[in-house]
Parts: sequence; C-alpha cells; structure tokens
Amino acid sequence: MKLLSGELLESRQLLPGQWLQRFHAPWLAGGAQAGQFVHVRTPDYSGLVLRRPFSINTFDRRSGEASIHFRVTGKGTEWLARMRPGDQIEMLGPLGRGFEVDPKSRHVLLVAGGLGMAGVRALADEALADNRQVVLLFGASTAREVYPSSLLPAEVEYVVATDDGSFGHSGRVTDLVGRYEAWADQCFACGPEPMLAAMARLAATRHQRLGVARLAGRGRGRQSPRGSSVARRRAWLQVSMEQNMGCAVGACLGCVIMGTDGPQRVCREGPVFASEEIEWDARW
Amino acid sequence: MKLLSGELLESRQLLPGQWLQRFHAPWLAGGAQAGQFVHVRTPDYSGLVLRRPFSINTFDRRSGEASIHFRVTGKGTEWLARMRPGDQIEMLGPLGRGFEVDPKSRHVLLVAGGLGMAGVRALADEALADNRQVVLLFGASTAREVYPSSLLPAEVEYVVATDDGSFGHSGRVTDLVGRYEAWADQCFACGPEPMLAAMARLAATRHQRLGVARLAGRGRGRQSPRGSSVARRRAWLQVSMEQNMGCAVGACLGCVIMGTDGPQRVCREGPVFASEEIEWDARW
Amino acid sequence: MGRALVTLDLSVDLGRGLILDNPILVASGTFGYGVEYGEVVDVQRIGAICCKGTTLKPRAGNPPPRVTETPAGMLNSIGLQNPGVKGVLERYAPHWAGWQVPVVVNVAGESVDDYVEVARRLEGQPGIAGIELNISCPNVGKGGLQFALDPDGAGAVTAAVRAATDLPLMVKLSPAAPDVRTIARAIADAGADALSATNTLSGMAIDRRRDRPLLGNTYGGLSGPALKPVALRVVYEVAQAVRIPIVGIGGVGSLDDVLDFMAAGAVAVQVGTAVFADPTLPVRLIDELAAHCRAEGLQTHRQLVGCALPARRERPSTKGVEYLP
Amino acid sequence: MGRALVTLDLSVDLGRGLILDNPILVASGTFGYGVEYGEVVDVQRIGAICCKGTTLKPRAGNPPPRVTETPAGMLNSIGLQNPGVKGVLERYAPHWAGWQVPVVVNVAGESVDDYVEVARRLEGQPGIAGIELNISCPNVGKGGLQFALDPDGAGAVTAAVRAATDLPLMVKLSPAAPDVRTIARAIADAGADALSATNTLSGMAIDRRRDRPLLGNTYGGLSGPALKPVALRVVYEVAQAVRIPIVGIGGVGSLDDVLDFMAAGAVAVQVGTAVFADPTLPVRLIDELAAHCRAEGLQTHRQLVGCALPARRERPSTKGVEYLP
Ligand SMILES: Cc1cc2nc3c(=O)[nH]c(=O)nc-3n(C[C@H](O)[C@H](O)[C@H](O)COP(=O)(O)OP(=O)(O)OC[C@H]3O[C@@H](n4cnc5c(N)ncnc54)[C@H](O)[C@@H]3O)c2cc1C
Ligand SMILES: Cc1cc2nc3c(=O)[nH]c(=O)nc-3n(C[C@H](O)[C@H](O)[C@H](O)COP(=O)(O)OP(=O)(O)OC[C@H]3O[C@@H](n4cnc5c(N)ncnc54)[C@H](O)[C@@H]3O)c2cc1C
Ligand SMILES: Cc1cc2nc3c(=O)[nH]c(=O)nc-3n(C[C@H](O)[C@H](O)[C@H](O)COP(=O)(O)O)c2cc1C
Ligand SMILES: Cc1cc2nc3c(=O)[nH]c(=O)nc-3n(C[C@H](O)[C@H](O)[C@H](O)COP(=O)(O)O)c2cc1C
Ligand code: FES
Ligand code: FES
Repeated sequence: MKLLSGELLESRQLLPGQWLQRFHAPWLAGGAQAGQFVHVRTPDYSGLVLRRPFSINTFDRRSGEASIHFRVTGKGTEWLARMRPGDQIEMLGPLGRGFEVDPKSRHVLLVAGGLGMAGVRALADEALADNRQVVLLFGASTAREVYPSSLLPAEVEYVVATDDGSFGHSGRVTDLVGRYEAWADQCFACGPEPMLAAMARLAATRHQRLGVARLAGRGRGRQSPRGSSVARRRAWLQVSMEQNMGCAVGACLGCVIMGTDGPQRVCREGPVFASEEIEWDARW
Repeated sequence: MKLLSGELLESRQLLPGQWLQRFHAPWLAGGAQAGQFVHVRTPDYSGLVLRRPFSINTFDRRSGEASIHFRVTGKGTEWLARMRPGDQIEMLGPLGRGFEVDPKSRHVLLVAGGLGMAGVRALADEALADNRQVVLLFGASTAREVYPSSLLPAEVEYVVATDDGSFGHSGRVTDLVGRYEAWADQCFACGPEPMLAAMARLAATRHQRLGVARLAGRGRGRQSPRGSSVARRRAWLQVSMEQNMGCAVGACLGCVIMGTDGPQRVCREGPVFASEEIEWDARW
Repeated sequence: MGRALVTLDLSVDLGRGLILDNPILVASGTFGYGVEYGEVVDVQRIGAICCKGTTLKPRAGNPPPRVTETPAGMLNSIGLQNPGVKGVLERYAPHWAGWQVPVVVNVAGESVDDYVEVARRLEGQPGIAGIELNISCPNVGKGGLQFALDPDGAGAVTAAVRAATDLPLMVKLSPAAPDVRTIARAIADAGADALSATNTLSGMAIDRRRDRPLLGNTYGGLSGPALKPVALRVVYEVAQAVRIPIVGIGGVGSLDDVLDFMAAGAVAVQVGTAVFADPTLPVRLIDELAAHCRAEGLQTHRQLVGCALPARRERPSTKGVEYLP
Repeated sequence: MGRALVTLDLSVDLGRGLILDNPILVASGTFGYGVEYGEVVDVQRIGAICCKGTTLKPRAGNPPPRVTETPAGMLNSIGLQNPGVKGVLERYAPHWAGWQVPVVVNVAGESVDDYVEVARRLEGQPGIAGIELNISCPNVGKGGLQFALDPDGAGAVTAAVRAATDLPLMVKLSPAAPDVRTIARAIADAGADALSATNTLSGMAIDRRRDRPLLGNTYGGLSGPALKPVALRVVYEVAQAVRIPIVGIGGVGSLDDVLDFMAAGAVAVQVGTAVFADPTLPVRLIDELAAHCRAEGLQTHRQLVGCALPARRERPSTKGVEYLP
C-alpha cells in the first residue's frame, strides 16, 4: 500500500460508457496481485471528497504499467473519463487481499458479470502465466456490452451469455457454470451481488451434485481459520465483493458487510472472500 | 442582460497573479457600457456554487470582443486562470449601471487602485472616442504591480503612484488628485473601499478648496432624484463599488450597501454610484 | 406515447385552491419579486414564485457583506430587507395580478401579532396566491427561529395566521429542529395547508484577514447543495408524520435532486441557491421532469412521491446488533 | 529568524496533563485505531489520535451501505461498530502504550452507566491518553444524541464520567443543539477539561433506484467541507461561552480551514473526512501551520486563537434597522 501518482498513458472507450485506462505506475504494477484494487483521487472536481475504488484490471511488472476498466456511473468516473494522457492521477494502492490460487489448481474457472470483468481480468493473465487452464464465463445484458475477446489472451476459453440472447448463450452467466463445475479446481467470480449470491448457492450445493467427498478438505480447513489464505485457497469459490468505501485501508468501517464470523471489511479482509465467509442473507 | 457563452480567445498573465482574458462575446461587447460588469460561471469546480463578478475591462463592438482583467485570489479566479483559448465560458451580462459621462465634460479624470484599473479601463477608451482628454491616476503597492502603459491608449496621460515609491510618485494615488481636481470636469474612481472613501472626502470638500460656486448645480440636482442618470452626471465624482454577490440581477439583496437614501444594490443601482449616494460611514 | 404526451399531469395541489401547473417553484429570497430575472428567464412557466420575506414594517436588513460562498453552498445574512407589506402590495402585487405564475408571499415576523397583521393585509389582495410562513429565518436577532424549534410556538403562530386568513397557507420548517416531526404535526394540526422544508442552517465564515467574521452580521444561513442531505432527511421524516403536501427545498440543482426529494415524500420542490449560477434551471427542470415522467410511462409525477418511504418497503433496523467477536 | 525557528511552540494543553506536541488531531472514526494508516502516514507526528467510538459491549454496527458521498461531504452510518472496551484494551492499547502520539479514546453509550463503566475500565490503563465523550452520535437508535441536545443530560453524563475517572476528559458537541452555548456551559461546569466541536449533522441520501434510502440505516451523519460553516459557528459561539479549550472539527481540509477554526476560538483541530482523500494531510498541516506561524513571526499558534471573536472588535448589530423607504 502506497500513495502514488500514476501517469495516464492511454484512455479509450472500450464499450459504450466504459473506459480502459493504462497508467505508468511502477510501484503499483510491481506490488499488485490479481483481485486487489486502487483508490483513485478526484481532486477539486465538483465538491467530491471521497476517492473511488477500482479493481486493478491488468498489471505488468516489467513495463511498470497497470490498467483500470470502469463504467461512467457518476461524477467521479465522469471526471476520470475526462483525463488525458500525460495527466497525473493520485492513487492509493495496491489495496485489499487478492485471489488465492491453490498451487495445485490446474483448471481455473473465472465468472464475470459486466464490469466484474475488471475484477478477474488480471487473474486470467496470472493463471496462464502459471500454466493453468482458464475458462472465462462472461455475462452482459446485450451484445453491445460484451467485452471484446480481442482483449483477452488467446489461451483463455471465453464463453459469453447475454440476457437478451443477442450474443452467445441466452440467459444468465450463472447458467453456464454447471458445464464447468466438475472441471474446475477453483472458481473466481466478480460481478453484481445477486450474481455472486447465485454463485455461492451453486458452490454450496456443488459437492452434492458432483458427489465429491469433501470431508478431507473440511478436516484440513478446521486447522486454518476461516478467512486465512489457506482456507480461502481450499474454498472452491472465491468472490470479489463491492461496497461503498471511505478510507479503503480498514480505518473507517464504511465498507463492512456481514460475514459468517461477524462484520468484515471489504477493503481489508476482502475484496476477495471465500464464498463461505459471506453471510449472504445477512440480518443485522 | 443576457445569458451567453463567451469563447476565450486569449489568456495571459499580465502582472504577477493577474490575468487578462479576451473573449469573443458579440452580445456582451455590443451592449456593454464602461463601468458595467459580467457574472462568470465556474461550473463543476471544487463545489463552487456562485458566479464571479468582473468588470468589463474592454469591449469592441466591431470585433465582438470583450476582456476581463482579474487577480487570482481564490478558487473561482484560480479556475478561470486555468481556462484555455477555445474554452467556452458562461457569462451573464452586461450587468449594472455604468459610468455616466456628461456630454459637456471635456476633461475626464480616472483614478484606479490596483485591480480597480479594470473598472475604469473601458471608460478611457470611451472618453477618448468621444474626444475628451483623459488623465488616469493609478496606484499600486510596488513597481511590479504597475499596469503597463503599453496597454493604454497613447492619448491617455498616465500618472502612477506606488506605496513604496519604487515607481512614480511615492505614496497614495489619492495624493495625486489635488493636481487635477480643478482641471477635471468629472472624476471616476475604482479601487479598494478605503481609496474610494478618501476620494469621496476629497470630492466633498473640492468646491471649498476651489472656491467653485455649486449653487447652480445644486438647484438643478434637486429636480433629478438622487441616483438618476442626470444626477450622477452632475456629480463630480462617480465611484465603482464592490460587494459580494449572489444573483447580480437585483433579486437576492446580497450585494447591498448603505446609501444616503437607504440600502442600495451594488449589482443594480451600481456598481457605479455618485459619491454622494454612498453612506461612507454607514451605521446599520 | 402520443397519448402520454397529451395527458401528462404535473400539477400540484397545495391546498385551499392553490393549484400549480408544475412542481418546480423558486425559493424565497433567491428570486426577489419575480421581476428581476425577467430578461433572462421565462418566469411565467415556473410553478410558483415565493417572494422575498415580507414583514409588517420595512426593514433595511443587515450590514454587508451579506453573502459568501462555502464548500458546495453559501451563507446569506440579508436580514429580511424588504419594503414592508404595504410596499410589497403597492410595488409588486399589481404586476403579479396580471401574471400566470402564482406568487406566494413569504411572511416573516418577530411576534405572532406581526405574522397575523401581515397575513391580514395580504388577504383578498389581487396578485397574492398564498402565504409561506417563514418561521425559521436564522438571520434576525429576535423572532423567526424560536417559532420553528418549538412545537407549541409553531402551532400557535400557524393557528393565529390560519384564523386571520383564508389564503392558502404553507409553513416553512427549519432544519435545526431537534425533532422536526413534532413541529410538523403541530403545524398541520393548526390548519396549515402545506409545509415547505427546509430553510437554511445557521453557519458562519471568517474574514480572510481572520480578525473578524466575514459576514457583517456574523452568522448567516447555509444553503445550496451542502444542505441537501439534511433537508432531504427532514422531508423524509416529516412525510411520515403529516398528511399535508410537502415542498422540498435545499440544494436542488438537477433533475436527480428533484427526484430524490420526491422519493423522500415531497410533491414539489423549490430551487434557491442554484438559480444564482443558472437562472434558467427552474424552467429546464420542468421540462426534464416531464421528459423523465414520459420515459417512465407515468401519468403524473405524483406517482414518484414517497417511493423511498418505509411504508413501501421493509424497514431496516435502526441500530447495530451486538456481537461477540 | 533562526531563533524563531527554534522557539516556535505548537503545543496544546487540553487539561489534566494532556499536552499535545501540536494542534492537529485526527477525528474519531476516520483514523480507526491509528494502526491502519501506518504504511502511508507518519502517524507518530500527529498531535493526537481520537480512536473509533468505543462502547461497553462489542457492536456489529449498521447494515451496509454505510457511507456515501454528498456535495462537498459524506454521510456515514457506521453505527458504532467496535470490539467493545475490553477488545480495544486488549487489541490496541498495548500498541498505543509504546507510541509517541497520544491516543484519546472516543467513548459512546446509550446510558450514563454505559459511559461511566467504559471510563472506569479505561482509567489507569497504559496507552490511554484521555477520553473524548461522544454524546452526539446521530447514528444509533437510542442513546448518544439525547445527551448532546439537552444541557441537563450533557451536564449529568459529564459529571458522572468526571467522577469516575481522572483521565483528561474532552466532550464532543453536536452541531444540532438549538442553543449549543447552554450545553457547552453545562459540560464545562460539570468538570470537562476540553470540548470538541463538532460531530456530524443528521442527513440522508436516496438510493439511485429511488425505492429506498441509500444507507442501510436510512440516516447518516454529514461530515466534510459541507459541515464546516456550521461547525465554525458552533466553535465561535462556544468560545464565548466557556473558558476550557476547544478543539474544532468539521471539514478541515487545508491550512485556511485550520486558521479559520483557530480565529473562531479553537486551540486545535481534528481532521476527519479529509483524511480519506489525502491521508498525509494531517502531518502536512502541522508543517504548514508551523511555516505560517514563522512567516507571521509568532512564538506560538496560540496567538491566533480567538482573533475573530467579538471581544477583540466592535460587535455588529445583529438585526437590521427599520427604515422608511
Ligand atoms: C473493490 C472495488 C472494486 C471496484 N472495481 C471497479 C472496476 O474495476 N470498474 C468499475 O467500473 N467499477 C468498480 N467498482 C465500482 C466503482 O468504485 C464505482 O462505480 C465508482 O466508485 C462510482 O463512482 P462515481 O462517482 O462515478 O458514482 P457515484 O454514484 O456518483 O458515486 C457516489 C459514491 O458512491 C460510491 N459508489 C457508487 N457505486 C459504487 C460501487 N458500485 N461500489 C463502491 N462504491 C460505489 C462512490 O465511490 C462514491 O463515493 C469497484 C468498487 C469496489 C468497492
Ligand atoms: C462589480 C464587481 C466587479 C469586479 N471586477 C473585478 C475585476 O475586474 N477584476 C478583479 O480581479 N476582481 C473584480 N471583482 C472582484 C472579484 O469578483 C473577486 O475577486 C472574485 O469574485 C474572487 O473570486 P475567488 O473565487 O477567486 O475568491 P474567493 O475569495 O475564494 O471567493 C469567495 C466568494 O467571495 C466573493 N468575493 C471575494 N472577493 C470579492 C470581491 N472583492 N468582490 C466581490 N466578491 C468577492 C466571490 O465572488 C465568492 O463568492 C469585482 C467585483 C465586483 C462586485
Ligand atoms: C440570499 C438568500 C435569501 C433568502 N431569503 C429568504 C427569505 O426571505 N425567506 C425565507 O423563508 N427563506 C429565505 N432563504 C432561504 C431559501 O428560500 C431556501 O429555503 C434555502 O436557500 C435553501 O434552498 P437552496 O439550497 O435551494 O438555496 C434565502 C436564501 C438565500 C440564499
Ligand atoms: C466514517 C466516520 C465515522 C465516524 N465515527 C465517529 C465515532 O465513532 N465517534 C465520534 O465521536 N465521531 C465519529 N465521526 C465524526 C468525526 O469524528 C467528525 O466529528 C466529523 O466527521 C466531522 O469532521 P470532518 O468533517 O473532518 O469529517 C465519524 C465520522 C466519519 C466520517
Ligand atoms: S473503506 Fe474504510 S474500512 Fe473499508
Ligand atoms: S447580487 Fe443579488 S441583489 Fe445584488
């Protein structure tokens, strides 16, 4: 975690209202792990007082470059989309805990809904670099919202679902998971909360459907406390959560969601959690 | 008065922290009178909610150009100074009542303190165009704050005073007035309030010093109510006042100062007033 | 679609015959007497104009400076400068009588008698569409604010004015009340036709040289976007406490703000501070609201009113549960 | 000049032995327990850290979302999530005991007994430099706020805590009090060593879909620059009512803000919301304040305190005179 200033190298509209921005930010690129995020400052614009969190979409340690991919949804992202190459953007990062990949996992399933792509995008690169097979399931509302396959490494198997059936599978991206749940050693999801909750339900019943004995795993899990890296690595599903943030470093308790072990800070214990750590139907 | 958008043509730092901006704004240039002002909008910057008032420094009806000259003193002027040629600036103007020059006045004395130059600058042009003789007394704290004579028409007799004596007369600009008070048919002043108050004191005692009978003038004055164009034209001294503003059109009563006939709106009854209209030591 | 265009109904009934064409009003003190912005604004399109606070006798107001900017807001301490009710009736009511846009006279005072007397003089005068009782002005020494912070005072002044006039009567709340619902109930029970919420919050600024307060009157009322979260909270609370219509005020500067106030329970809004930066905003908001309603297939904006109120959804718990870590 | 550099004294005496190196504190709830920002901030340089509100028992806080942005401000409804006083003493006090920067524990409760019990447990514990009594938190169902709006309640809770502990005791005011001076006097009379002003104002925001309030807890506390004019007014009023030191809080984000609060009568300030955008701000403000004092040739920043208060100048009339037009 560091306060740094990234020079905007390239800013382009990737999809309608969605921007991809590439920064020169060696410290960020050097320290980042897939699943972590940065907190971006929007200075002196329109009375904004909070930073904005974005997933580290890609990073390249050698070139010292990192990128974010965001949708313009309000004043903060509107400001960011107006920045031009050469502008310096203040960032705080890398923040939070990233995805925990078990060294033994050969088959990695990524599931992204909409902008959730930015949450798992770097993991695709990382998993391929570690010689894992990657299937990426992507859901969008309609064809024009579909993330272009040209921006993905060729080795990724990319499967798309659209709500209106205008591209790929007609229906929800979670409909596609069944085909890969046996194949996948681990699954990593990012997207709207209802999608993640659906994924969590799938994951919770997966061993029943597959008839996989999970006793061994459970036994080992008991030794590593819930939320530890080891426990997360052993969970079949990890999800990247979103919540409004103040500090992004764990100080303000603004981003807290309810976990099975009590309140959890998305910025510190997350944004990535094992699905079992989340109280999906929390009653406060 | 109109809501209009002016295209910034040129923006340059005239003096340390002082900017001269030239706009293409035909409606403004076409309708302006010396002494009027514009209310400039600073959109979406840093939570600013009010427009900023600036004197119309110069205007040229033929080219449709007008300029403002301002000092960076806070966020609004800081924003404005960052604008670049080609940017459109929202303006409301021309506003208020300008200087009233008596058609019979041959000798016109202008007195400006610091940024007050912007308040009387256009009147120099106007008076020369009407074949009047113009003396412009200018006061600044020090040499580097002195308005360059190159920006004034050659016909203007330009006399400078600096507080520290680093340029021209050493002392206050008001010290210079005595030399010209007999010569001048009318005097027009713009600057900090203490300077204007000093000018008003000079004006109030001028006829005593000069032994000028004012009975005739007074007799005529009675027929035209205080604050009317005619009464102002007959006043030896007109001053351009400043006050914080909300609306700048007379609606909010935010800019009110105490006049000898009760509260006066700087934006509507002013910014120019005959010095007799102002209650210089107002007790509310 | 064609039919929707014809039948969209943006009217607002503020009680006792005060029916506005649309729910976008301009707030007292920011639009003068409706005559000042005439050159740049199509004034007659506005839902209603609330004129500058009017007192029994003329007032010179406070010493300058009277306004300054603050983060996303401004402070004002006009001090109720106005020519008095007689002056207002002589100078402006004759214009208003010929106008399409209703003019609501904002009334201020230092005693119940003051309020009653002003209301009585307005009664039956051509050009006066209604009264907005300003019991919440923080910029005068005595008076105003005390009525707004105490249910008994608020009820008493409302009842007295109600007894004195048949004019439509809207009472303007202060955001500073410790429990604004009790105030609102007292006002509704006393016979007010509508509520407007809110007036400004008392604040101050320091002069640049830091040797005195910036405003001539030391304190000023905070308005503008900065105030919005507080005003919205007041509307939301009051909407659950009374059944009379509520007009939302506080930092309205965009269609989103209008929709937020409506969702919180306001049937209309007033635009104040935002007029200074953008005088044409009120008229534009009417068009934007109409377009929004059409796009959403609504017959009237009133379908949007109160959508975020708890009656329509599960109420969240208001306090954190305890847990053992 | 060289000598001025050596002798500049930025220290602040908050009473009962709590002497800070400098007048820039960080505000409760925005700096956690001082450990979270350690990687990016030179925490030990800060004047003092006010830790997150601490209650007798652990609290899970409010449902999400808990924060959102508003114009020049933010709303929070954390709901006092904290591990309870026992948890705080176990987890954090051992760290604090080794720190140079004093840590003041912000204490919240729902009853006088709660406050007293927490204070009693903090008494004599290594690492605890003082107590800030949060009698003004608007984000819990019962409790807090009622003490802050009523002089008797405020006096009673202060007196009870005062009797229970010898720790330096600072009491935090709410900006929502109808007359904050009476509250401040009651607190000072009850034996508080210092006051901090202010906490947040109750506000709300509407969800983007407009079918519910945005915050899980409906209401949240407004902080940030938007609050500054109100907080400044409270400091200015209170500074004329009591003689104990006042720590200004509300929208501090620049040296100008610090100087404004000092001119209004605050001997120190707390930085809250601004830390989120700029975590290094508090430390930078110390340096900027020192540079300012040196440039002005001051021996201590305390020479700036209260410069804008009326004692030092002519008091303006507080209401407009009447005039005949
Ligand atoms: C860990 C994390 C990673 C994220 N990664 C991405 C990403 O890679 N790409 C992307 O497009 N978006 C991402 N988001 C969401 C992104 O932060 C919001 O879209 C953004 O903050 C909206 O700012 P705004 O000013 O445009 O919108 P506004 O709605 O005007 O913002 C108002 C306030 O709400 C907050 N807010 C609004 N929506 C969200 C949200 N969904 N999550 C958190 N805070 C929100 C803003 O930060 C701001 O404080 C991420 C959020 C989190 C928590
Ligand atoms: C009729 C008129 C004509 C003016 N002409 C000029 C000019 O030609 N050149 C120039 O440099 N300045 C001029 N001024 C002053 C100019 O308006 C202020 O310098 C400017 O508003 C400062 O804005 P800011 O955001 O930089 O300062 P800030 O101090 O940050 O402004 C805060 C608030 O105070 C107001 N304010 C601050 N200083 C003044 C002031 N002196 N007068 C009125 N409002 C003020 C601002 O408008 C704003 O609302 C004029 C003022 C008036 C009333
Ligand atoms: C300059 C100014 C003058 C005001 N005068 C009055 C007034 O006379 N009577 C009144 O009830 N409210 C007055 N108000 C308050 C506004 O009507 C409104 O309630 C407040 O400004 C909040 O709305 P806004 O944020 O849209 O400005 C005044 C506000 C301003 C800014
Ligand atoms: C996220 C958040 C949490 C807060 N928690 C507390 C708290 O626990 N106790 C308290 O007294 N004040 C709390 N506050 C209020 C701050 O300490 C401070 O009084 C307020 O935010 C105003 O200062 P600011 O404008 O600098 O933020 C909290 C504020 C924020 C933004
Ligand atoms: S955002 Fe502050 S704790 Fe997570
Ligand atoms: S600025 Fe509004 S009346 Fe002059």
